[in-house]
Amino acid sequence: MKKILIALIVFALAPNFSLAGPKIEVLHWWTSGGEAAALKVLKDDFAANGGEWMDMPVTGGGGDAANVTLKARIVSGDPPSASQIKGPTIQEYDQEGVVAPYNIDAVAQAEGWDNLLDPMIAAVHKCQNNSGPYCAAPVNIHRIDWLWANKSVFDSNGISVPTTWDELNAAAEKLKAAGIIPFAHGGQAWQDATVFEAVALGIGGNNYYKNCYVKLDENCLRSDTTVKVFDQMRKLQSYTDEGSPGRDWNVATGMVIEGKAGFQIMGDWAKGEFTAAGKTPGVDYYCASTPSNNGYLYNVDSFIFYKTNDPDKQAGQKLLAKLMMGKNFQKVFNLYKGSIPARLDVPMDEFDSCAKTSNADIKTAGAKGGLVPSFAHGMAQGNTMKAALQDVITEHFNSSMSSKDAANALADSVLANM
Amino acid sequence: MFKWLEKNLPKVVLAPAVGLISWFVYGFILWTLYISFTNSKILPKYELWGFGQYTKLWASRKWLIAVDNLLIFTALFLIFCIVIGIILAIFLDQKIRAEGVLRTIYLYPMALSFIVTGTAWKWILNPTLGLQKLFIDMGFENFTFDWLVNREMAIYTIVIAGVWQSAGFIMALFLAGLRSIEDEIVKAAKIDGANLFTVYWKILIPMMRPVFFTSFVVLVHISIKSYDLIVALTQGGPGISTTMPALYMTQTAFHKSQVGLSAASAMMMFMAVAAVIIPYLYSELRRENVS
Amino acid sequence: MSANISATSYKQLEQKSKLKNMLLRWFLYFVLILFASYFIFPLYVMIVTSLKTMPEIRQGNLITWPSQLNFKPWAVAWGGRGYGAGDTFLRPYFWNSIKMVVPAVVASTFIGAMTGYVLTKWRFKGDSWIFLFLLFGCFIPFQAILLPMARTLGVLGISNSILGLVVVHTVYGIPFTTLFFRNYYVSIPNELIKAARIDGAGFFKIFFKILLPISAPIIVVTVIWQFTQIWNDFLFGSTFSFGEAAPIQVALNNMVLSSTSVKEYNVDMASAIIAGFPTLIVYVLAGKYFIRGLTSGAVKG
Amino acid sequence: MITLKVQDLSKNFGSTEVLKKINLEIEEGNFLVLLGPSGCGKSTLLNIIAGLETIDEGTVFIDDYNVSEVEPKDRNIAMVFQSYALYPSMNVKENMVFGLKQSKTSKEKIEEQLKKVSSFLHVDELLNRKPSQLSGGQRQRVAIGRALVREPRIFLFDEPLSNLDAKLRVEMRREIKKLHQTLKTTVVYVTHDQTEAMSLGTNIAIMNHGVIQQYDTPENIYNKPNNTFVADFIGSPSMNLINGQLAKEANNVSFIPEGSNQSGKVSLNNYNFVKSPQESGNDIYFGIRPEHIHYKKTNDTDFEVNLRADLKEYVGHEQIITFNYYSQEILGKFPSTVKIETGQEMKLFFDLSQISVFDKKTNKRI
Repeated sequence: MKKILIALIVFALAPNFSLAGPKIEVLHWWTSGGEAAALKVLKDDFAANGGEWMDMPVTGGGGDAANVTLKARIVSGDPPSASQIKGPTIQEYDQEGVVAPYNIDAVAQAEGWDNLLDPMIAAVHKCQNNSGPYCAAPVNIHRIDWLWANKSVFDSNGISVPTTWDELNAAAEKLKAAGIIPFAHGGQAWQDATVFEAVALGIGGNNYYKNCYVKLDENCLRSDTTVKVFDQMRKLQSYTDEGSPGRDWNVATGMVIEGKAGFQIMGDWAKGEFTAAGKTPGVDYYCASTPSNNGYLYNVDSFIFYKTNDPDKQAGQKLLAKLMMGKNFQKVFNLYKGSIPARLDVPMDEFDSCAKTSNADIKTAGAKGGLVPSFAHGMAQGNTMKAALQDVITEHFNSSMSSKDAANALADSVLANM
Repeated sequence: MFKWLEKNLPKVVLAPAVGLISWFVYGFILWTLYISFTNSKILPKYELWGFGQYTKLWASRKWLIAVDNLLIFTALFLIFCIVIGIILAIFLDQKIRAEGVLRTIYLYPMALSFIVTGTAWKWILNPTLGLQKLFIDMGFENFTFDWLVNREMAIYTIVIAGVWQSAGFIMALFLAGLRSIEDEIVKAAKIDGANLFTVYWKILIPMMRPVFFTSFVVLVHISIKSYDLIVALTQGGPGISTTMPALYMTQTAFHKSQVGLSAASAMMMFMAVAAVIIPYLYSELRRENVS
Repeated sequence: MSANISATSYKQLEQKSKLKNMLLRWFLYFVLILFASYFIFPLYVMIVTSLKTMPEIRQGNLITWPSQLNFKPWAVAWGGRGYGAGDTFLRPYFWNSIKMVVPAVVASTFIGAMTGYVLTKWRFKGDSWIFLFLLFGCFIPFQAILLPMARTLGVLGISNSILGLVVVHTVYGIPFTTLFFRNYYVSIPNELIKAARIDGAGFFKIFFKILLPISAPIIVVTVIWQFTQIWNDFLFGSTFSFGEAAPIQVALNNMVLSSTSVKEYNVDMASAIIAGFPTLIVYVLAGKYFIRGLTSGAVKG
Repeated sequence: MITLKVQDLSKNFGSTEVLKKINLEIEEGNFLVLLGPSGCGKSTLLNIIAGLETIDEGTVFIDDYNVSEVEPKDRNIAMVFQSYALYPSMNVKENMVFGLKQSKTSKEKIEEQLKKVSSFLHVDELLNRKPSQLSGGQRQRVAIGRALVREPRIFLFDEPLSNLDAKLRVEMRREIKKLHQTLKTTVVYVTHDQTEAMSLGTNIAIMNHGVIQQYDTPENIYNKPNNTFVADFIGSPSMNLINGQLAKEANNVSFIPEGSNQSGKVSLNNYNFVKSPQESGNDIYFGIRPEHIHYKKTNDTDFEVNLRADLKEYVGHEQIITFNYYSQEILGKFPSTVKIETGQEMKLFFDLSQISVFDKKTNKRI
C-alpha cells in the first residue's frame, strides 16, 4: 500500500524535460477548423526559428473558460507568456502590473509597427494608457456589422440586399409571410449584443454610437434614439424562431446556409461556415454591411505578452511578436479566419470579395468618422462595462421589457458600474 | 515526547485532514471575505474599500434573479429527486426481474459529466430539434414543449435535467436503506394487515431518516454548485432568466472583471449555506449522539 | 377479525388478492420502465447520433436509428483525423486523466478512512465539531475559491502540474470520504476495537489489521464516488492544467465547444461517450457493490 | 378440534431443501413448540404458517380451511418476533393498535382492546414512549401486546426470548405460560432452547434438516426419544449413548458394552422393545441419561457397576461426574451432597427402567 502510494507520488512529480532556446506558452481558444490551421502556420514558423511552442488551448464560451485559466495563472504567480487579450482589457492588465517591462516593445520599434498599423489600432496595443510602449500584438481586424443572407432565398422572394433598417424589416415581413424564418439568431447574451451594436450604429449613427457606447454618456443612453434602437431590437426578435434562445451562432449560420432562414447578423467569422459548406460569396450568399452611414464596427484579436523573468521565454515572446506581425502570417491567418490583416501593407489579391469589401470599407469609414470599436466584443469597454451593457440588452431581447424601460435600465446599469 | 505522541496519536492523525480543510476551505473563505471588502476588478487587490460590493450586489437585478432561481431550483430539485428516488427504490425492492439492469439505467447518469450529456439534453429540450419536433413529426401538431426557450419556464428544464442526473443516486441510497432494514418489521406489518403502501408510508419511510439526511447533504451540495448544468443547457438564458449564484460568481469574477463583487456574492452564498446547513447538520449529529 | 371465516370467503379473498397482486405488478413494471426510458433517452440520443453521418443528422430527427452504422466519428474522436492543425482527439488525454485520478482517489480515500476511524473509534471531546468542520467543506462552490487556490498552488510550486490537480482533488474529496467512512465505522461495534486493544494492538495496527480488511464495501462506495467526481471534473482541470497535460474532460470540452467551426455532432457525441466510458463502466460493473456498500453503512446518518 | 394442520409441506430455497414433507396437526388450545438447532427449518415452517413464505408443495389448513394462498392478514393469526420488530417511528400505543386500524376496527373497540391488553401486560405507563426508549423486557411485552390486541386464532412466536438476558428470559417464559393458561389460544412457538420447549409446550416437534424427528408430548420426548438425534438434543447433559452389542440367548436379551468381553453384560429383559429383537450381535447404542445413574440402589432391577470417576464439574445444587466405562466416557449427575473423589472407583446403579436402546445403523429406537 505505502509503496504504491510513494510510487504514485514520484510518478506524478516526474518533471517534464525541455531544452533551452526561445520558449513560449500561449493561452488561446483557437482550436478548430480554420483558426487552428491558421495558428499552425504560426507554430511551424516558430519552430522553424528554433523555438519551442507550448500550446495551451482552453475553449468554451468564446474565451470565457480561458479567462478563468488566465486569471488563475496570473494569481498563481506564473502567467503564460502570451494570451489572447484585446481592447481596453490590455490596459487593465497593464494597470495590475503584470505586463511591464514590455518585453516586446523592442521588437515593435525595430520592426516599425507604428508605420504598419493604423494609429487607432496601434494605440490599442500600447500600454500605459494607449500611448506607451507596445505590449500586445494584433493579428487581424474583424468587422462585426455584417449581414449574411441566403441569395436564393432572397431572390426567390424578390428581395434585394436592404440598405436601410426599414427595408430590412420589410424583407423580414416578406419572408415571414412566405413561411421562412426571417432572422437566424442565436439567443446568447453576446449574440444579442452583437446585433444590438449593429442596430445602434445603423439607427443612431456614428456620433450617437460614440457618445453612448464609447464615452458612456448618460443622456445619450437615456435618449429617444436608444429607445428607437430597442424598438428595432424588438422587431428583430419577432423575426426569430422559437428555437433561438441558447443556440450557438454557427448553428444559426447553418440555417442561413441551408435556406431555412433568410439572414443573420454576425461578425465576419461567419464566412468560415459558408466557406466550409462550399459556398461562394455573391453566388450562394450575400455578405453586406448592416445598414449604416459608412459605419464600421471593428474588433481586433490580439495577444498580450506578460512579464516573465525567464530569458528563454523572453526570447520566445520577442520571436512570437515578430512572427505574429509578419506579412505572411497576417495574410494566411486572415484568409482562414475571414477577417482582414491588421497590418496595412498586406496585399489583398488572394482574399475573397467579402474581405475586399471590408478592407475598402474600413478606409472609407476611417475617413468619414464611422470607424468605431465594438463594445459587444470588448473593444470599446472593459469587461465590466461590456457585461453591464450586455445584461440589459439580453434581458430586453428575451422578455417583454419596454424600450423606454430598457433605455433607462441601460443607463442605470452603466452608472452602477462606473 | 514519545508518550505525548502516543497519547495524542489520534489527534495527530486527524491533523492533516483538519489542516488541509482549514486552509483550503476556511482560509479561502477568509480570503474571499477580505477581497469582498476591496474594490478588486480584473485581479485581486488588497486595499480595503468598504461594503460597496455588497450594496452593489443587492442592487443587481441579475443577482436577485440568481438567488430566486437557486431557491426554486433547490426546492424542486430536492423534492423531485427524493420523491422519484423513493418511488424507484420501493418499486425496485419488490423482487423485480432485471433489477440489476434497471438499477444501472437509473444510476448511470451520475457517472457522466454534464459536459458530456449537456449537448444531448439541449437537443432534447430544444423545441425545433427535440421532443417538440419529434411529437409534431409523429402527427401531434399542437404539441408544444418549449420550456427551454421560455423565459418563465427555462429554470424548470434545468430541474428536469438535474433530476435526471441525480435521482438515480438517491434511488441507490434509499434502496440501500430499505435493504438494511430488518425484514421482521415488514413481516410484522404484513401480519398486521398493512398493505404495501401503508408498510412503506407508515413504517419504512419514517425509518429512513438517516437516508434523508445523506440525500439532503448530497443534493444541496449539488444544487449550490450547479454550474455545468446551467452552462450546458442555457448559459443563464434566455436573457438572464436562468442565472444561478455559481454562474453569477464565475461570470463576475472571470468574465466581467469584478473580482470584488464576485467575492461578495461568494460570501453571501457561504453565509446562506452556513445558515441552512450548519443547524441541520448539528441537530442531526445531536440526535445521533443521543440515541 | 371473526374466528369463523367461511371457506368461500377464504376463496374470494384468495382470488381478490391474486388479481390485486397482478395489477400491482403490472403497474410496478410500467412505472419502472417509464422512468427507465427517461433515464436512458439522452444516452440513446447520443449513441444514435454518434453513429449517423452529418447529412443524416441534419435531416432526420433525433431518435431514428441510423440508416447505416457509421463508426468513423468514433475513430475520429479517439484517434483524430490525421491532419495536424486543430485536430484534437482524446487518446493522449486519457492517460493524463488516469495519472490524476488514481493518486487522488487513493489519497483522498486513505485520508477519509483515517479521519473516519479517529472520529468514531478514538472519540474525544469536540469530535462532532471537527466532523462538522470537515463536512462543511462539501458545500463550497469551487468557482469561489479558484483564485486563492491558484495562489496556494503557485506558492507550493505545483500549479500547472498533475500533482497540483491531485492535491486539489484530494483536499476537496476529504469531506465526502470522511462522511462515508465515519458513517460506516459508526456501525462497527466498539467492542472490536476494545478487544484488539486488550490484545495489544496499537492505533495503526487496529486500523490496518482490523478495520481496513472489513472496509471493502465502503471502500468500493468511496472509490466509485471519488473516481466519478474527479474523472468528470472540468473546472479544476481547465484552470490548473493546460495543453498536452490536460485531463480528458478539458480535451473533450475543447472538442465540443470549439468557438468557430462546423459542428460535427456525431464526433462530439462519440467523444462524449468515450470520455464518459470509464465512469460508465465502473457504474455498470460495480453498481451492485455500490448498492451493497451503501447498504452496509454509508447511509446511516 | 384441529386448529392447525400442515400436510406434506415442502419448501426449497434454490437447490437446498429446507422442509421435506412436513406433517403436523394441533388441537385447539394446545401449545406447539417447534424445537431444533439453527438451520433446521423451524422458522421457515413458522413463516409458512404465517403466510410470509410461499409453499412449494403441500397445504396449510387453519380450522379445516386451506389457507395456503391466503394473505397473512386474513389468516387470523398474530406473530411475535425475535427482534420484536416494533415500528421504530411509532409509539407503543400506535404499535399496538396498528393492526386493528388496518382492519378498520371501530375506535371504541380499539380503545377497549388497548386498555384491556395494556393493563393485562402492565404496559399502561409506557403507551406514549417510542420503542427506542424501552428496555428489552418492555419491548417484549409490547410485542406480545401487539399480537394480543388482535385476538387471533393462533399465536405465532419466533424465538421471542432469545434476545433477553437469562434472568429476564425465565421471567418472561413464565408470563407466556400464564398467558396461555389464561387465554387458551392455540400457540405455535419456535425456539432452539429445550428448557423453553419443555416448560411451555403441550406438544413438541423436534426438527432437524427439514424433517420432524419426533412430534410428541414433552414427557415422551424426554423419556422415549425416537432416535439418537432427539435423545442427544434433549437433556442436559445429553443422554449417554454407549457403544456395544445386542446379545440374545434363549429368552434373555442383554447389552454387551464394547470392550467388556462379555463380562459387563447388562440385562435388557425389562426393556420395552418396540419390536422384540430376533438375533444377536447387532451394533446398538445403550442410552441412559446422566440423571438415571444413581449412587445408591433405588430399584431391584438396577444394574450395579464399579467405575472410576475422572472429572468432577460442580454446578451448585448438583455435580456432573465423568466416568470411565470400558474406555467410554459416560456422565452421571448427582446431588452436590454426595462425596466423590476423582481418581477413585465408586459403586454406581443404572436405572434400567429409564433406558433407551437404539440401532446403530438406523439411529432409531428399537
